[in-house]
Amino acid sequence: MALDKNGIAKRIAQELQDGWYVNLGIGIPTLVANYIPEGIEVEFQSENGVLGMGPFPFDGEEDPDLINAGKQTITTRDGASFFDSATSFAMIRGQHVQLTVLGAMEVSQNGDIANWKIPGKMVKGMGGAMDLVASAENIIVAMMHRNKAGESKILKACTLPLTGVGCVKKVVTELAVMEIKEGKFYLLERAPGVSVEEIIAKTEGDLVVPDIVPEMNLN
Amino acid sequence: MALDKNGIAKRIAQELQDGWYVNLGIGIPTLVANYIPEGIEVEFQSENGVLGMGPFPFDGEEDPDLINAGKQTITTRDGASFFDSATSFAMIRGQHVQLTVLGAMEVSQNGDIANWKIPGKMVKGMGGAMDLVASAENIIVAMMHRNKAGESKILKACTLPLTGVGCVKKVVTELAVMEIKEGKFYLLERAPGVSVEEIIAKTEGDLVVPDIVPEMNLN
Amino acid sequence: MNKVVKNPALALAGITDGMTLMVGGFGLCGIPENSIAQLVQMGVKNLTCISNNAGVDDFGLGLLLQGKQVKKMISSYVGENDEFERQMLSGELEVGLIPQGSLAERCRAGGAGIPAFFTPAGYGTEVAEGKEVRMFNGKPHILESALTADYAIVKAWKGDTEGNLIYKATARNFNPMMAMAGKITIAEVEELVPAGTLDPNQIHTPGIFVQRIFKGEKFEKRIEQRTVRPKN
Amino acid sequence: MNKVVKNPALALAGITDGMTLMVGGFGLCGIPENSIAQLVQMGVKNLTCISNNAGVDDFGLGLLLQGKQVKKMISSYVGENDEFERQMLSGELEVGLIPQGSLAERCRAGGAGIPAFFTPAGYGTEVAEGKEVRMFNGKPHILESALTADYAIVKAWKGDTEGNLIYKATARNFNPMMAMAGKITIAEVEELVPAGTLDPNQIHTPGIFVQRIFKGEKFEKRIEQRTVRPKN
Repeated sequence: MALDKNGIAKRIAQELQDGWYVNLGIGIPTLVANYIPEGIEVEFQSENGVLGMGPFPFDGEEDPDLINAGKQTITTRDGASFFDSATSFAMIRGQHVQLTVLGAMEVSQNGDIANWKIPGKMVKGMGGAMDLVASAENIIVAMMHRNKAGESKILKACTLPLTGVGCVKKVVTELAVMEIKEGKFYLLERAPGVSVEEIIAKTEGDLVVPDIVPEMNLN
Repeated sequence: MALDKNGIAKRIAQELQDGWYVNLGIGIPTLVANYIPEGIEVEFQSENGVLGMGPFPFDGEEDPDLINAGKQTITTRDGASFFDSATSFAMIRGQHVQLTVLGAMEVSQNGDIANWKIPGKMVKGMGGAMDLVASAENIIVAMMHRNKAGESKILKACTLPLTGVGCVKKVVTELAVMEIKEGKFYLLERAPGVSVEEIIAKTEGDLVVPDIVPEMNLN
Repeated sequence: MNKVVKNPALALAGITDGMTLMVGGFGLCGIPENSIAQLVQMGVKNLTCISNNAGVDDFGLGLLLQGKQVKKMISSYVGENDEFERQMLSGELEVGLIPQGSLAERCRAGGAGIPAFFTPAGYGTEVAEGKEVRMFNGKPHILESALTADYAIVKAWKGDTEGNLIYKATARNFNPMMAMAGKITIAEVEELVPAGTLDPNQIHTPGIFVQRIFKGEKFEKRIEQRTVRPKN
Repeated sequence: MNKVVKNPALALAGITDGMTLMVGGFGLCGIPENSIAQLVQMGVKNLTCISNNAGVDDFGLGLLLQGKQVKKMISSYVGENDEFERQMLSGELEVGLIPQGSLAERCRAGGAGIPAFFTPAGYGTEVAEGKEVRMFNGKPHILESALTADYAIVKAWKGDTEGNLIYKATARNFNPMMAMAGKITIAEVEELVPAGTLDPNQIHTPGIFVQRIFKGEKFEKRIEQRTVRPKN
């Protein structure tokens, strides 16, 4: 059965390693923070200028001066720090952040990503996404396998204006975990109960399928 | 009579304007801080990372963590701030410092300055001087008119390796105040009792001498 | 070196039609509310505003958009703002979109006398169009130039009479770099104290970057996305 | 995310012959004394040291020079050091001199993922030899590249277990940029406190830039130029 958004987040959380600094984008990526595996410690960075984000504040304790990049009220953990936007992107551009998780409208088999602009529609801007994808060594895209029109978002080539080129390493959708290398998608895992055939059918890009594709282990 | 070092500093102090941030180099420039004219307020910046320097500390009250760019122990005034070296040179390069006063080995009539290296002798390095002279809008050189060998330091062209090109606006020596413009030295003032003839004799560079050269007023 | 001015009107004196302003803040967090209100009152027009966001319809820079005071917005993320959208789609408003990190670094560069620098952000996208590309460490980078402004308007938590500023939490954001990049920088603060009160070790923006400072009359500090956990 | 190591030996483990080290401090102010002593004890050789100064004969980086551990110094101002002079004049020691502001900015750039930037400093001098020159705002600038290091060794006043650092007064100097630019950054501190003790608003170097932290056993803090007024 295809995963829900929390399932995608849970699978991505398995990629976290002890001691990593992680930047989570808006949407599904934000949910990753809820599934940090036992026994490891990670710190969350938000590009508006905070390291060491904690959970949302209790009702009535929100501080308008303390938000994340999604403009949500947050709290901080012990050991947190605040800094300006230039320093924040120094962390990102300088590759001090070990993992970036973000959503996408399209991903191509050479690792291009499009997630900021649909021509003809209102353009809201790229925010920090272009800096994040151009800089991060390790980018995981969290998204649905197809768009609302039922078209694959896992493509030979992106059709929308790009956010970054050749940068995505891994994609986790409600159906599959795929790695991008040598200009192709490699199917690593399938969601519990989802068939390889279904994944192939819903993927437009070139997909390398090994003989055995294990199911994700989400326990 | 030629000025002493304190006289040069006193004359340069007359150039200070209320509200200016000022960087003083090592040697004669440091003395300028002792002659701030009545009724104006200036702040001294030291490129190792302090704004709002005060006088030297009282004996026994020196703090090894609080020094100026000459590595001398200092104190701070109310309203001081500390910052890192990158921010310090952001202030300098970004022209937030209104006046830089520094010493020199040679100055040429197009405003070149040499003050960091004598080929064949031990080279100690340029420190912050190259950043200061390349960045400051307003540079005053404080120095003796001639070197120890009796040769003029006010030259048609520098003979020593340059610190910066076309940057010096004004030179104050024990004999004269000179402005540099349009590729020439312009004699503005002479030290009390010093003759125009003496200044001409001791100046190698092209010197424009007006009919009347007033004496410096050092009261 | 007393930089205190009595009110927003004196603080913003000199801002005229057609000028370029930097305005601090991220979303509605850390924006100079009192100064924006004053800009509305002054009615200056044809402004170019450099600010990470454009506020919401009835708060922040949205107030300037309502009065059609802005000719061009330079931002990384806009939207959350119907009037903005209307003006942009109708062509009344020019919009320049810049990656957020490049925007921050370009402001810092403007303040630091660095006229241009290379960054990987935006390579291969429309942001890179017309810009020089160069390889460093095997990776393409684009050349970005410094940004400066006629006036930078920032908001701090505490400030002293010499213009030293301390920001609170994530209300810091773009304020420090913009303070550096303004030809004239105006700071509005929640708390204004005599010089010597703030610890020189804890100053975020040294006073050298600030020309005028005033205590804001009131701060609404509107929250854009209130997210909370229930107290149990 | 506990980054505390017990002693300098563990902190500096992994530093081997031929590596490039950044070492914080300005003169003898804010130098990582305990780490330098450990480098002497380790006897690592052929080091390239990036540090604003080279210490004095018997303190600071001068100690590494005495043991002929340094192959190359990259600094803005050297001297104050007879052994340095002897090694330099005899050709045993390579020296790269960089304008101080460019040194600071190049370290920051290295830490910030900016591979190169333009600066006016050094144009028309031997520092500019072989470097690209470009005009901006009618003024020539030269292209300078980022600096990074295998290890950066910095000294802070207070630090917490997560590597957050606070410096004191002008002992800050080059330490924050070097902390950013080290592939591995080691911080020695006077006071080491649990995470949550330091105000997140007052951190000078966020812990993300620091991989290892230890409390220095003792700090001599030698003064290079003691200048005082008489007490009356």
